[in-house]
Amino acid sequence: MKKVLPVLVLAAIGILLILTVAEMPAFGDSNAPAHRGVMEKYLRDSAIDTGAINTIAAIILDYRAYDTLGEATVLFVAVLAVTATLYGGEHHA
Amino acid sequence: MELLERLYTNIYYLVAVVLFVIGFHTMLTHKNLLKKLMALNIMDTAIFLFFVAIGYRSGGQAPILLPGVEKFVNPVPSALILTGIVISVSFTAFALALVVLLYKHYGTLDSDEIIAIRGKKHV
Amino acid sequence: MGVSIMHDLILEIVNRLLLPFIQLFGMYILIHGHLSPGGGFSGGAVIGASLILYSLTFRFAKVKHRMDHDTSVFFEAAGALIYVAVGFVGLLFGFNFLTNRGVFPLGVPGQLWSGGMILVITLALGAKVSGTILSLFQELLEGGSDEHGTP
Amino acid sequence: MFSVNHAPVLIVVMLLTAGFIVPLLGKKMALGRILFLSVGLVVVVLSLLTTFAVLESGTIVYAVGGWPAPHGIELVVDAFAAYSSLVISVISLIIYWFVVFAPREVKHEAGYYALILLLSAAMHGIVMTGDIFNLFVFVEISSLAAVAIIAVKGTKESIEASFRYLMLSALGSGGMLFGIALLFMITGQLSMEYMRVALSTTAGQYPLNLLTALGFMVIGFGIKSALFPLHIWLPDAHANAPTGSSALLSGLVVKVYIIAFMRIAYMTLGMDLFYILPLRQILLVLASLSILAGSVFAIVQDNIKRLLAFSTVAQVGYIFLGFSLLTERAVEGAIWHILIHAIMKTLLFLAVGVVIHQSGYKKISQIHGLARRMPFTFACITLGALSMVGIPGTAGFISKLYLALGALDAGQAIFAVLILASSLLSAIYYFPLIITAYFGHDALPNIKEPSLAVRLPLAVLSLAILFYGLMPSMLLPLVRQTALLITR
Repeated sequence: MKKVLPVLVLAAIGILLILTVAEMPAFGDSNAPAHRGVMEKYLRDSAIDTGAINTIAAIILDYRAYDTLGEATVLFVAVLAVTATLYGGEHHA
Repeated sequence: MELLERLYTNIYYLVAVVLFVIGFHTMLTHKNLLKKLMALNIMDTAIFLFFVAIGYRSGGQAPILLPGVEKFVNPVPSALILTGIVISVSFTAFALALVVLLYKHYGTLDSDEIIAIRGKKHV
Repeated sequence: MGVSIMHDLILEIVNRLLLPFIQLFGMYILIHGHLSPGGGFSGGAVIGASLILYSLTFRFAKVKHRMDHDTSVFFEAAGALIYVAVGFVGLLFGFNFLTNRGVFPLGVPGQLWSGGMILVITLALGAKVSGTILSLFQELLEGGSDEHGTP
Repeated sequence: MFSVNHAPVLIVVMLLTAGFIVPLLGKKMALGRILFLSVGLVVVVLSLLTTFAVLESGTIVYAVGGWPAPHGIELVVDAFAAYSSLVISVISLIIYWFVVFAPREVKHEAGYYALILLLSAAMHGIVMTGDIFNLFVFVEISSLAAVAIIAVKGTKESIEASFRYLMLSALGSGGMLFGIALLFMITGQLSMEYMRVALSTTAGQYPLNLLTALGFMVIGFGIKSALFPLHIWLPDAHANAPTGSSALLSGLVVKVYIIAFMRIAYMTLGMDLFYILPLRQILLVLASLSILAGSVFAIVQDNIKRLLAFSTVAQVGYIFLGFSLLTERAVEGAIWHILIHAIMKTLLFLAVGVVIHQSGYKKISQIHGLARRMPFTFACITLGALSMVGIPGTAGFISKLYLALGALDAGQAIFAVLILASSLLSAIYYFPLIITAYFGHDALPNIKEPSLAVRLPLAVLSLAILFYGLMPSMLLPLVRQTALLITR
């Protein structure tokens, strides 16, 4: 039982995912739904809007700078967590 | 046959999915906590690969707006995955710290042995 | 940690030669983040890696060279606080939080001095990320031993 | 210059800033404590301002960085967000107070405060954002910080529990990110509102894609909010955390993920899609199983904190049940339950933590006659337990009544029966705790009540239970508006 269950779960997930992959928009298709949304403005206006010609930098540090603040916070939390658990526990008190 | 053709067109997505399942399999079947952690990283990488692959447009170039380049790939997934990678790194770092402490306390990294030492049944 | 590693002449000499270039490259990635692939996180990671290399080679020889704990927390927090402060500048000028256009001079796209707050944030993130990587590495390396006292 | 529109972003940013500053203070911890409490207070004021503004003039939409929705990140503070933010800020202020004045359980004090502040910031960020990827980022902050505030206790058990929590949580995050990737693939949008618009045209084209995305999302949020088969991490994690962390995790963090899930549901999917997909039936089944399993497992527990943790699993089931029944009164019941369970569970965890600290007893079988030594604390525990059972006159009665009426509205009386049955079950597991404490006679004489400063938060929470039990009308307009958002 302990051996069979993971295999069954994995098989179910695998089959579902493969069927999903078959249904997805074709890889590299320039008109796929993913490229019909927000992308166009970023590529067209980012240099004028933000002054950066690297569109990715413009997105992460200007259009979506709030996300990157969160990202910096995650790093901060990680360091705090590591410090507090490694040096703050009762195990060497 | 048509299914296989479609899968072949989306081979990059397929590879990402297979990688994901491999990671999940390792996660479920291995007892060593470090291996579980690696499995987690494999799964994360699979998702990143998948997400970045979404952004590809055939013939597109890196989205740096230099003169003379007409077609770019979609910059959004790359930007998001940059965030995702940092998050994954943070998780891994903290998990490694916990692994170090677990080894200190229990003297083993085998999840079964840890549960046996702790001697509590799980409901 | 009772481990002691011998002085390795080759490692030390090669490191001395390589480190300046690695750090220079890291700085380049950092400062050109808005012009070419790169930015705060990748540049910070390269600089952080160079610091790790340094501490791996020289750590056991000169323990005092490790970054002391308060310093790394300071770098961390300073990077994040600069980020928040940049956000508040927008608020002070009557715009929304983290506004770039209209608050900071954007410069001519494609030149080094362009991008307004993007450049500032990139530098702050670079300092933060390199500090983070180094301090994570050192903390995991020492694994909670009491070597340098409790913070 | 200051407009109330800035209040939502200020809530998050002030908590973040305080979280960055506190570890810098180093030895000057008195300053750190003052900062910790005062930021909590300021955030309560700001969220009150936000709430009044939302009640008066409707949803506040705030474009961070000045970039409106599809391209930038927008905070969409509707009634639900304002309500959640108010609940989070008030309850967490009470917990801050407790953490500062209760005996210290954590050695790295500054780090602990900073982690709690960052966790609160993330919770506010989650409930207010209108952007799905931004939501993911804040969920990650809160997951990491939630694990960290368990692990800081440093005992063997807490490290083990937090490692398991971290792995499962990371798995859930992976699921969420995969879901977001699939949604982005078929919409090309990240803003939740725009995603819904895009989905209305592309959903029919890629049904399996959407279904897989939702499946992964449900698994991700299910793990994080301890929905039945995915709850395995919760009892150990919540039972082995420091007292303040247990209260914060059980009272707020678990619920924040449910709120996030519901916001994704009504903002991204639109409730029509919610009806078409089998999602609703699945959630109903899982929620019912959560209620039953949580209650049944709680009965066999002897460790008090584990008992409370299992009861949280059952209560999460109530909230999911209310949301997936989708009648107006059921949804109102679920929204009430978010607040009321936060009050009750925070009270119980804090009071039990006080008992454990003062007496050293962790098990029900050990606390014979303890109520005579600690009458005040046990009065609070009794009130909390009565409210958990749902005795009329306590707050717990209100939310259960709404849920049961909602189930009848939906024409599914079986769920009303389920709620009644689980109330009986919770009587079975809460009453031994009270009865053992009041009867029996071998309590040690040197056990004392805690200091006044520690008793204050318990008193405030107890009063809140009575207050909402007798006069549930204060937050009613907000709850109504929220329910309309979801059921429209």
